[in-house]
Amino acid sequence: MLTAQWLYGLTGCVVVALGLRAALLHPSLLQRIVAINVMGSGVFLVLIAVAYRGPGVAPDPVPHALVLTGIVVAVSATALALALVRRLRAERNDG
Amino acid sequence: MIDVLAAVLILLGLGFYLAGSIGLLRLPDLYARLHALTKADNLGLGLLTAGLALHAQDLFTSAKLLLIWLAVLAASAASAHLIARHARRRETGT
Amino acid sequence: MADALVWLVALPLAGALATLLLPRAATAVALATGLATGTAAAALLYGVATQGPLHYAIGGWTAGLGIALRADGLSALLVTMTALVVLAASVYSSAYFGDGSQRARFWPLWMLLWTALNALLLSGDLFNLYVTLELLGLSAVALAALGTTTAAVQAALRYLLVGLLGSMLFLAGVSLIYTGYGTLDMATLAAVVEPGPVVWPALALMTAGLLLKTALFPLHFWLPPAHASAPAPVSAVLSALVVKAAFYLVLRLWVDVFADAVTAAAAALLGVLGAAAVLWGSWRALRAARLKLLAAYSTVAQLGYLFMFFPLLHALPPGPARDLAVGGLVILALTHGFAKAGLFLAIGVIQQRSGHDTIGELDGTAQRLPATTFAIALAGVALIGLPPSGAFLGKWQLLAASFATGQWWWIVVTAIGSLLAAAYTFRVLGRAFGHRPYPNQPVTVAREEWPALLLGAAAAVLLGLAGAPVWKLLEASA
Amino acid sequence: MNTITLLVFDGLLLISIVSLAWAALATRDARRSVILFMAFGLVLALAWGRLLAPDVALAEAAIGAGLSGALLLAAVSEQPHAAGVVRPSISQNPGRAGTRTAVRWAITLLCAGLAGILGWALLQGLDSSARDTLAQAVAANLAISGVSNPVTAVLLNFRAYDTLLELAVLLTAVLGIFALGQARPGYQCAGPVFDSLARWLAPVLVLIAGYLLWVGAHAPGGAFQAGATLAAAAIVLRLAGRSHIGLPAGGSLRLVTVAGVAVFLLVGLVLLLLGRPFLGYPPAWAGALILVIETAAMLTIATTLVLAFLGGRPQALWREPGVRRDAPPASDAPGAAAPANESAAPSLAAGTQEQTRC
Amino acid sequence: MPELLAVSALGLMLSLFLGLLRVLRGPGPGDRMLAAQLIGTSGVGVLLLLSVLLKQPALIDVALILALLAAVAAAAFTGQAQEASHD
Repeated sequence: MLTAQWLYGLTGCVVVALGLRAALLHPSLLQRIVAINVMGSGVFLVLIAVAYRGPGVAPDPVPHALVLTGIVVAVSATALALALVRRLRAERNDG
Repeated sequence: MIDVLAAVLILLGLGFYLAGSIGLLRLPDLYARLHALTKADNLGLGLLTAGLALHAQDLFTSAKLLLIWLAVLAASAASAHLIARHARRRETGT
Repeated sequence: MADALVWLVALPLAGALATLLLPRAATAVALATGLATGTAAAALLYGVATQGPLHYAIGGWTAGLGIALRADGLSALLVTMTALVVLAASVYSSAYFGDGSQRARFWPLWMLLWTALNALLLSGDLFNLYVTLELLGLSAVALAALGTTTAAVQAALRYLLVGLLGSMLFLAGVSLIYTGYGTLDMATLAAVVEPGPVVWPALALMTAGLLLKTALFPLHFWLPPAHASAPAPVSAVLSALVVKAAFYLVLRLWVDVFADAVTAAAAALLGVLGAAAVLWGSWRALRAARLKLLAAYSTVAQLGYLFMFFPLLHALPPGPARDLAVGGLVILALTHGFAKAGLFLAIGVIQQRSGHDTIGELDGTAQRLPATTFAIALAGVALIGLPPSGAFLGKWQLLAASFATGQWWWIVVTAIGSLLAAAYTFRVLGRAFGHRPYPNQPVTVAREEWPALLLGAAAAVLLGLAGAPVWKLLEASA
Repeated sequence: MNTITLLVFDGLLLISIVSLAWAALATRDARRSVILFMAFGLVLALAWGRLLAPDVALAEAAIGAGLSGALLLAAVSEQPHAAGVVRPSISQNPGRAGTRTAVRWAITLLCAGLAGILGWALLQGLDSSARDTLAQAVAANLAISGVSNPVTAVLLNFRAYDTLLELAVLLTAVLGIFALGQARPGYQCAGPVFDSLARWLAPVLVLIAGYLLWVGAHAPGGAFQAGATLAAAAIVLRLAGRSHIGLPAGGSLRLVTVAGVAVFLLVGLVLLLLGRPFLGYPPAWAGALILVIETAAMLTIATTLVLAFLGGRPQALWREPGVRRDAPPASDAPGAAAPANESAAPSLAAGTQEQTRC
Repeated sequence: MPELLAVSALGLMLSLFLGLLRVLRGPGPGDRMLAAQLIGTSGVGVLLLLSVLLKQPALIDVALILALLAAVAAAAFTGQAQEASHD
């Protein structure tokens, strides 16, 4: 096991937990959306750390591809969630 | 010879960076910090990219490095302007 | 025949694009591609019945490097149910959305939802499942938000956040699996997985995410508002199919891929949560003021029954008794799918004709909308589990397995749940048959009433008779 | 880099990551949270670079630190007060303060436990030996994949099906956004300084997008990074207060929106009908087919991201059946009133009003 | 030369870290945005050095994207701040 692997991997785990906590507890909707993004980044950190094979060695490309897919999916979901927040705000202002 | 020059440029750049960030931390108000930061951006990165361009000895890479410097230069000028204007508006309360 | 696996995903996806490009002809295009997808589903069912489990290597790459699609009896049955329910709801939707622009927004998302359901049921790869879960979640949320009220938007937002959280937990589990085993292919994994410190947390994370999505008590809080405020055909599909897709994944992981790593205590925990869902959901359904809310809480309860099978399946040794229990579980899931979809469509008819769905003011509905009231009665028969409905067979197997394993407490829960289901069904029917001094003319709205009626009949009668073929199919492809 | 330097470097980077994540989520000020989140994305991009994942670093730089931030900032801007809309909570809001504190603690403990278990399982998993099989399989088949960048090979050949569905996810999101209402009114023009910046920034971004698309076959880059960069070009123009940001109108906009999924699906199905597996490119054609798919995907991704940034239907560009010409525009976005003229030039109505304020 | 580059990368990381402190401390949104920009410029520098140190020429492209998008972030920030001040 490489130092960088577990160092970055464990950091990823901490980031996941931070994100999860805020996603469950934060009072603001917008920041819950941020929290879920942070949580996703934590998972990505774990995946990229797992793919690492040491300096000068080609890393495992499969997790890299998975993370790229994950980033695009995350930004789609974020955009939809923000549009819902916006609509909700408009409805509240009308009513 | 080129390597020495590159090393000097990079170290100088680093110095400006650190000066800029310490200024950002220690200076009393936003405008002074704004001033400090533009130094770091413009000169620190400029010297760094110059050093790396000497080191690279590849025209395409050097061109990209130049573009990076220009982009940061422009972005920093524009955003410093915008941030200052924004802060001024907040102060005058419009 | 294995090509059907690809077509089941490609056809609805192509349909989504076509309805988007031809907004004026969207309804016709959607129904046409829907029929084609239905044909593919039938081909898949036939293929699995005659040739056993099917699999398709996308791109021709070996499983692991590429992604494989897989279908066994369970997924083939669920794909078929999905096709029938979506088709019925499509016919209903073609008359439901009066506003042209609303209709144009509905069809592409509807076809994307179908794509997601089929892709999820057929996927053989853990990360691909994450993508399908997100596709399913986003399309479901977008459809739920088509219900234009503030409540609908608010419920949709909460639904989205919960769904995203669930997917993230699932993805975290998938990452752990990849760390430990270096593969995402479920068939490969099933052969190499062993209980231990990697598999347990991974399975726990994936399951937690899926339980959030399938709304198992106490993670059900988001479901009633979301399902009760969406447009009727959307509610039907959300309740009948979308939560069940997440349930299917739990079943697939616990009984199939990670079967060796499941412990008795974990299975018992799922069973207990299921039992709590049955009691709590049925009770809230009984107390609900609105029909849609009643139907939504009933979904929470009915999913509980499915989870009560887990401790039984774990306790039963492989053999005919266990196969019977699995069959019972599948029939129960199918019956609920048809019944709940029919119920929501029928409620939609009532809501549109009388402008509300308050249970206390349903008097005269039976006189005015006889066919719809009959559809509700059929769905009720299936929800209670009276013979000859499929649910009767399913619950019978639940009881039999409880006896066989000596876990008698599930019998008590099932009995109470069924009594409560009877109570809430008769509460609605009693109101609907209530007399109104000046009844309106009876109305028949064919395109909206027939789908509900057929779905109700399928649940209450057909599935009860189809028990034997279902068992045979599951056995042939086990 | 020697071990000690590397360790100090890693330490600083990781402390930055954790403290930025913590700070972004601890504050109640939404705007501060978003700024911190953008900084978080930037630092993550460094981490990806450090872990030899330049493809991911590119995507993070363009999407994570750039576009997500722009999306979130646009959302914050509409929020009158920083603390923002409170509720609805995911967890049911317990009524009493005592219970609430207990719930907070319980969830905090749960998350701490989760981090512990996750970390422990990760360490166990990293010890196992079977992990390299897939990487070797990718390397062994790289020669017949049509591209020499292994990440692109995985994304567009070996696991192309994932990417197809991912494009469907993007499409779903934008359709969902469109169903929710009209595009938000445009920004004020950001002033002459930014305007002159935008004048050369946008073309450079377009150029870089093309470069990233082309280079993706053999080096880090590809459709996603290129699409995000292209989208950034349009967003720069939008932020500068331009009304023409390069989006097509009417049927063409619909075509571009579906092009990514459509071309991908079409290639897959044509191959199927020709007797090959679905998405099974013949090795000789793989490179060309991947480039075609990536080009379409790039255009679609860029369009989708721009549309997502607009936050709703651009009324003048996206016409729907059943909306009468003379119907009054919906009230949810007053700045986006559609011109009644069907043959109006492809302009983004949102923004034109704003421009007059400059 | 690699030692020098490594030390410089560390120095830039330190500069980034100091910027981080200012981001966390604020006090105003302008300060934070300014500090975020310092983080960005330092990040660009770190990436450039890493690209040489780790022999990853593609990291120069990453730095390029970051540099080009830095202005977008600032404009988005100030643009929305102006809108908010109208309310």
